[in-house]
Amino acid sequence: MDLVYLSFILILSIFLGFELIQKVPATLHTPLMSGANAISGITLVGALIGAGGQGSTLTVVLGTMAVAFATINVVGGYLVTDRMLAMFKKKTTEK
Amino acid sequence: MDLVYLSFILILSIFLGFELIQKVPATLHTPLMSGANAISGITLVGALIGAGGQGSTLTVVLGTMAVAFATINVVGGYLVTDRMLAMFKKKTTEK
Amino acid sequence: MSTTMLINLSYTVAAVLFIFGLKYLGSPATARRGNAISALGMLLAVVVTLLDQAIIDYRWILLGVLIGTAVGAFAARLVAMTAMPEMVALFNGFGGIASLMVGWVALAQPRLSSFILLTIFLSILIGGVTFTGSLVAWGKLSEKLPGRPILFHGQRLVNGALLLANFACGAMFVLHPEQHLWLYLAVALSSILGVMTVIPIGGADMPVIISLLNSYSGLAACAAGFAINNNILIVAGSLVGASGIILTNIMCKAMNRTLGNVLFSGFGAVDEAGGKIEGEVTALSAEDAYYVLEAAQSVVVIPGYGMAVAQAQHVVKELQQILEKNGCEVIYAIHPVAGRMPGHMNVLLAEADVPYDLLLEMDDINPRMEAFDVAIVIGANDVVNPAARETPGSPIYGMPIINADYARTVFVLKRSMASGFAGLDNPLFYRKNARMIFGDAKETLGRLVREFSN
Amino acid sequence: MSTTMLINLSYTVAAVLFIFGLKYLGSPATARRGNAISALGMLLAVVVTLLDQAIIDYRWILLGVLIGTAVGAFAARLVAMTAMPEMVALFNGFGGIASLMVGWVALAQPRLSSFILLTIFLSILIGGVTFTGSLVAWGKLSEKLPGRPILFHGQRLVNGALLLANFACGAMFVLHPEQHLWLYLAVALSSILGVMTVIPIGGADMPVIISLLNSYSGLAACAAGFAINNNILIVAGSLVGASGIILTNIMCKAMNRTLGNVLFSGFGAVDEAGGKIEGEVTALSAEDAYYVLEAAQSVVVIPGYGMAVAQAQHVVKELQQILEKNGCEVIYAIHPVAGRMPGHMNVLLAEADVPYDLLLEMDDINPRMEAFDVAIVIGANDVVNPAARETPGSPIYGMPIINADYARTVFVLKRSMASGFAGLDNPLFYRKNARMIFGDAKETLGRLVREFSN
Ligand SMILES: NC(=O)c1ccc[n+]([C@@H]2O[C@H](COP(=O)([O-])OP(=O)(O)OC[C@H]3O[C@@H](n4cnc5c(N)ncnc54)[C@H](OP(=O)(O)O)[C@@H]3O)[C@@H](O)[C@H]2O)c1
Ligand SMILES: NC(=O)c1ccc[n+]([C@@H]2O[C@H](COP(=O)([O-])OP(=O)(O)OC[C@H]3O[C@@H](n4cnc5c(N)ncnc54)[C@H](OP(=O)(O)O)[C@@H]3O)[C@@H](O)[C@H]2O)c1
Repeated sequence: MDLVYLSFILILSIFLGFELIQKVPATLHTPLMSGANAISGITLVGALIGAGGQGSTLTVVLGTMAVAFATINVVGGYLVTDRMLAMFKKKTTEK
Repeated sequence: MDLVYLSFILILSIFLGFELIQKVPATLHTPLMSGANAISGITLVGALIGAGGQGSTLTVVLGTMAVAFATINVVGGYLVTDRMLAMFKKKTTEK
Repeated sequence: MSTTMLINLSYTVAAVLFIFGLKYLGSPATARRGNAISALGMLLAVVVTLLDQAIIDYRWILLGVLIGTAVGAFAARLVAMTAMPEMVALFNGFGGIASLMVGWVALAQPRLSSFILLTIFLSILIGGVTFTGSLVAWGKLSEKLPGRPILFHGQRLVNGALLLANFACGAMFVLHPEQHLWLYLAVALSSILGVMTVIPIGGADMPVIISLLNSYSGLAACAAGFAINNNILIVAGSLVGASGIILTNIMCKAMNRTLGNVLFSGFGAVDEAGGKIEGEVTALSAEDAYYVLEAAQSVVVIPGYGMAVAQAQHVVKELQQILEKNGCEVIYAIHPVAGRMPGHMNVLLAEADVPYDLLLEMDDINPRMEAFDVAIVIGANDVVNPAARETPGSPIYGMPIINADYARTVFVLKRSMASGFAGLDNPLFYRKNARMIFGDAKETLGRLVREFSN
Repeated sequence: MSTTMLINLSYTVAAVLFIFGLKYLGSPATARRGNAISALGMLLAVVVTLLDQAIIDYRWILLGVLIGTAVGAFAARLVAMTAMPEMVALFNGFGGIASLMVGWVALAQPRLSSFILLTIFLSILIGGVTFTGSLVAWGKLSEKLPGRPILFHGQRLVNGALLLANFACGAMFVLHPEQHLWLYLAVALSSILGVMTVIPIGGADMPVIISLLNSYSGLAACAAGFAINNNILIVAGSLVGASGIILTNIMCKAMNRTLGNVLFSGFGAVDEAGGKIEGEVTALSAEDAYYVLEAAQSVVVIPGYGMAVAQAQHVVKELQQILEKNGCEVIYAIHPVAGRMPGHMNVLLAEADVPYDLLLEMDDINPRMEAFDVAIVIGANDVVNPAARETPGSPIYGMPIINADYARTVFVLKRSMASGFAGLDNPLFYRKNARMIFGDAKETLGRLVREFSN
């Protein structure tokens, strides 16, 4: 049954992803790319269990490396996106 | 765990529903209303198990009634929507 | 692959079909296919469910399906396009009672956790309210019940108490599922609640209620889905729930009211509609109107509820064709809540074979309104009321309207000076460029058409 | 409530935060908040995961997180806005290898069904391809590797064989999980596959590849989610997968090429670009251009890749302000694939504090182009090439462009008559109303600004 639920979740998320992303205007495509990239670092959640579990040395080493790599992706991705978006400004006081 | 999966599915579907429906133009709101209404007859799927199961007489009677009611909703809903939509025509040969 | 697996994977496919169905419903060119795809999803879901090992006897199912199909197909074939709202209400109610019964049947399951009991109660509650509420809405719309709001002293108090009683009953039901009293009480209380919430609402507000009840029936299916642990009920139910809420919201916004106001206020027709209107009303005969139309280069038709009442859509289309032959450009301007259902005008005009690309939405037409020689307002009133734009005190102030008054000449086809749905005077009728052509819209239009053929 | 329950319900909340984050990313006014909401979702997901009872030792986690945070924060702080594509590529690769490792670690789980083994293999395959592919893309973009397509005889054959080998290895891996050989082989083969698929692609096509690889990294996370039975990985991974595919598609459409063409053709710079172009090229000095601009009432600026190369965005903004002070209306026309990333120009101009409501999209500006006195094309070439509109034989025929040639006068700021990304001659330069102002865009603009201040 798990498989059934997971495939439901998969399919719904894919459709939802398409609907959401299609609405993003061209202006924001670069930040979208880097923001989505940051989200793909979610694999960090999976890595945590490997790095902190009571597995073999290999498991822990792999897990720790995975944590490090995924964290770079997450932290770097969100920060760089934020830096980009901070620059987007609307015309306000100027006129 | 079932509950967890089901709430994931619930939440994703609700969001997906909002995204999908928001795109439907005003022109189609009446057919949308009756088409969505037909979909709500999905409860028929639940009713089948009651009507065909080895439950008490009460269960079977309730189930059968539920099947009948839900089928009206489904069949009537889809047919009436189709009838409406069949009328929507684009300007083609006229010009 | 086990049967359960097969069933559930087919449910996934059915969910995808529903999603694509709704996607295709988003454009008139594909909407019909969308509906068929959604129906296919339903068929798939139903057929694979029959493979379920819990189903051992198909006779009762067959009986139910046969009755349901016969009634549903018959009703769908016979209903007049103008009776669409009450038909939807009735179907919707049937969906609600089916969910109630599915919840009830789910009580026979072996292991019942509190959570499952809660969802069973919810499907009974929401299903019951949907059922009786929809029946009342149907009665009001088809004039089997009085359309006016039924109000009495202390009504809110009674309804509040009723809601509380429902919740209390729910709590007892979850705690003592073995005592059938609570089950019966839940069914009774939810049915009463449905009636009580809808009777204080005026007939004209019914579309909002139907849309809301439509959303409820989706939620009832969702709750039943949790109760019997069925994904497809949850997915399809949520899609319907979302759809109903969005449509309700659109209608409320277009009427410039809140949902709370619709539900609880019995729509007080506002008499203090700020200030007397200046100007004079000029009436015109159909014959004189003919000369104006004959010379017009461009005409915009603005239909409203009166067109539906008069069943004038076919003759509107005739007039359009005659004008076009005469070298005049004709388009239609459709307000999102003209009529009594969202998209009401579109369905009627589609019935009369008016191509949908001639139908423009409010935002597309308003900037071009000055360019039209004649605006023909056919049984519309509130949706062209300039008070919404100009009179801050008016109850509809702020509601977006079609600016018919900006056209060079405005013909208003209605039977009298009576007000429309919102019960408000319309300053448009008093404008210098406005001409009232009194009479039933169908007749007036018929006369115009005859003038052209002479 | 058990810990697993708590964790999973928090995952639901995290999913909602991701969804809202992406929703808010849809408008410049809310995009930054959207990113923060999405980050919050990530934080929540990570923090609650730490409560998992399977985690008994936090030291290694801490180490990994510290290293990752330091490197990530450092890199994000230091990267130049123009180096954004390669930075995204690198981060993306890291996400890929992390998914590969998560898949690998998942092998240590007690019960491994064939399905789980399959998903483990998929996370290794997709993760590995993402990792090495992204590294190559990064190398090409940062010019650490040669940017030109690396092609050799029988390349497709080799790649086809490699793909087959991967699948065969996957089959063996699922059938014999106890033999570590297949695991190692899977890691090796997927890494090689990533390299081999990206090297034949030219440096300029890298943005498409990066977007595609971004989609892959989402799918890798998804596969890992199936492997360790984790919802949030599946939800977030699919969202990313969808995003990458949509962006890839947008880029391909705007370049008028298919994804297959991008992946497999090493972009043959088309020499047979139908017919010689008629007309003469008129050069202009910055000084003479000044007089024209001085008199202009309305100017549209069309930036392209050359503006990014010249880092001219700040001086563009200066010129804009001077022109505005001079009583001239200035707006920007942004082509969706101007530059080398979708939305590249928007980011650069945002960096120079140009308000985003001055930036118009192609479809909004084209109908108004005739009304502009001067169009200043700054280092753009393909996106204003009228051959796309007029020359059916041209490889970019049919690609939507900004109709700069319809403005009264067109200034083209570039260094030479060299072609742009697509390697095509541009008839615009030979038009009667076009004036070439040769030189580095930043310098030319600087000179114009100085002329004004004198
Ligand atoms: N569409 C929706 O979803 C929806 C939902 C709920 C509420 N509403 C509300 O409904 C209203 C719709 O506005 P509307 O302008 O379409 O309609 P309206 O304001 O209700 O006005 C309709 C007009 O049609 C005239 N009429 C009735 N029968 C006629 C006939 N046989 N021949 C000619 N004229 C006839 C009536 O005047 P006479 O009696 O003088 O002929 C009346 O003034 C709005 O207030 C809206 O908020 C709409
Ligand atoms: N944005 C994306 O997502 C994306 C992705 C993939 C591919 N592409 C492709 O990239 C192209 C983008 O078109 P585009 O018009 O922006 O650029 P382009 O066609 O590549 O042309 C850029 C022009 O800028 C000039 N230039 C370079 N450095 C300069 C400097 N320092 N000062 C002044 N001019 C300079 C170059 O001419 P000189 O050498 O004579 O100066 C060149 O002709 C399209 O073909 C598109 O399909 C875009």
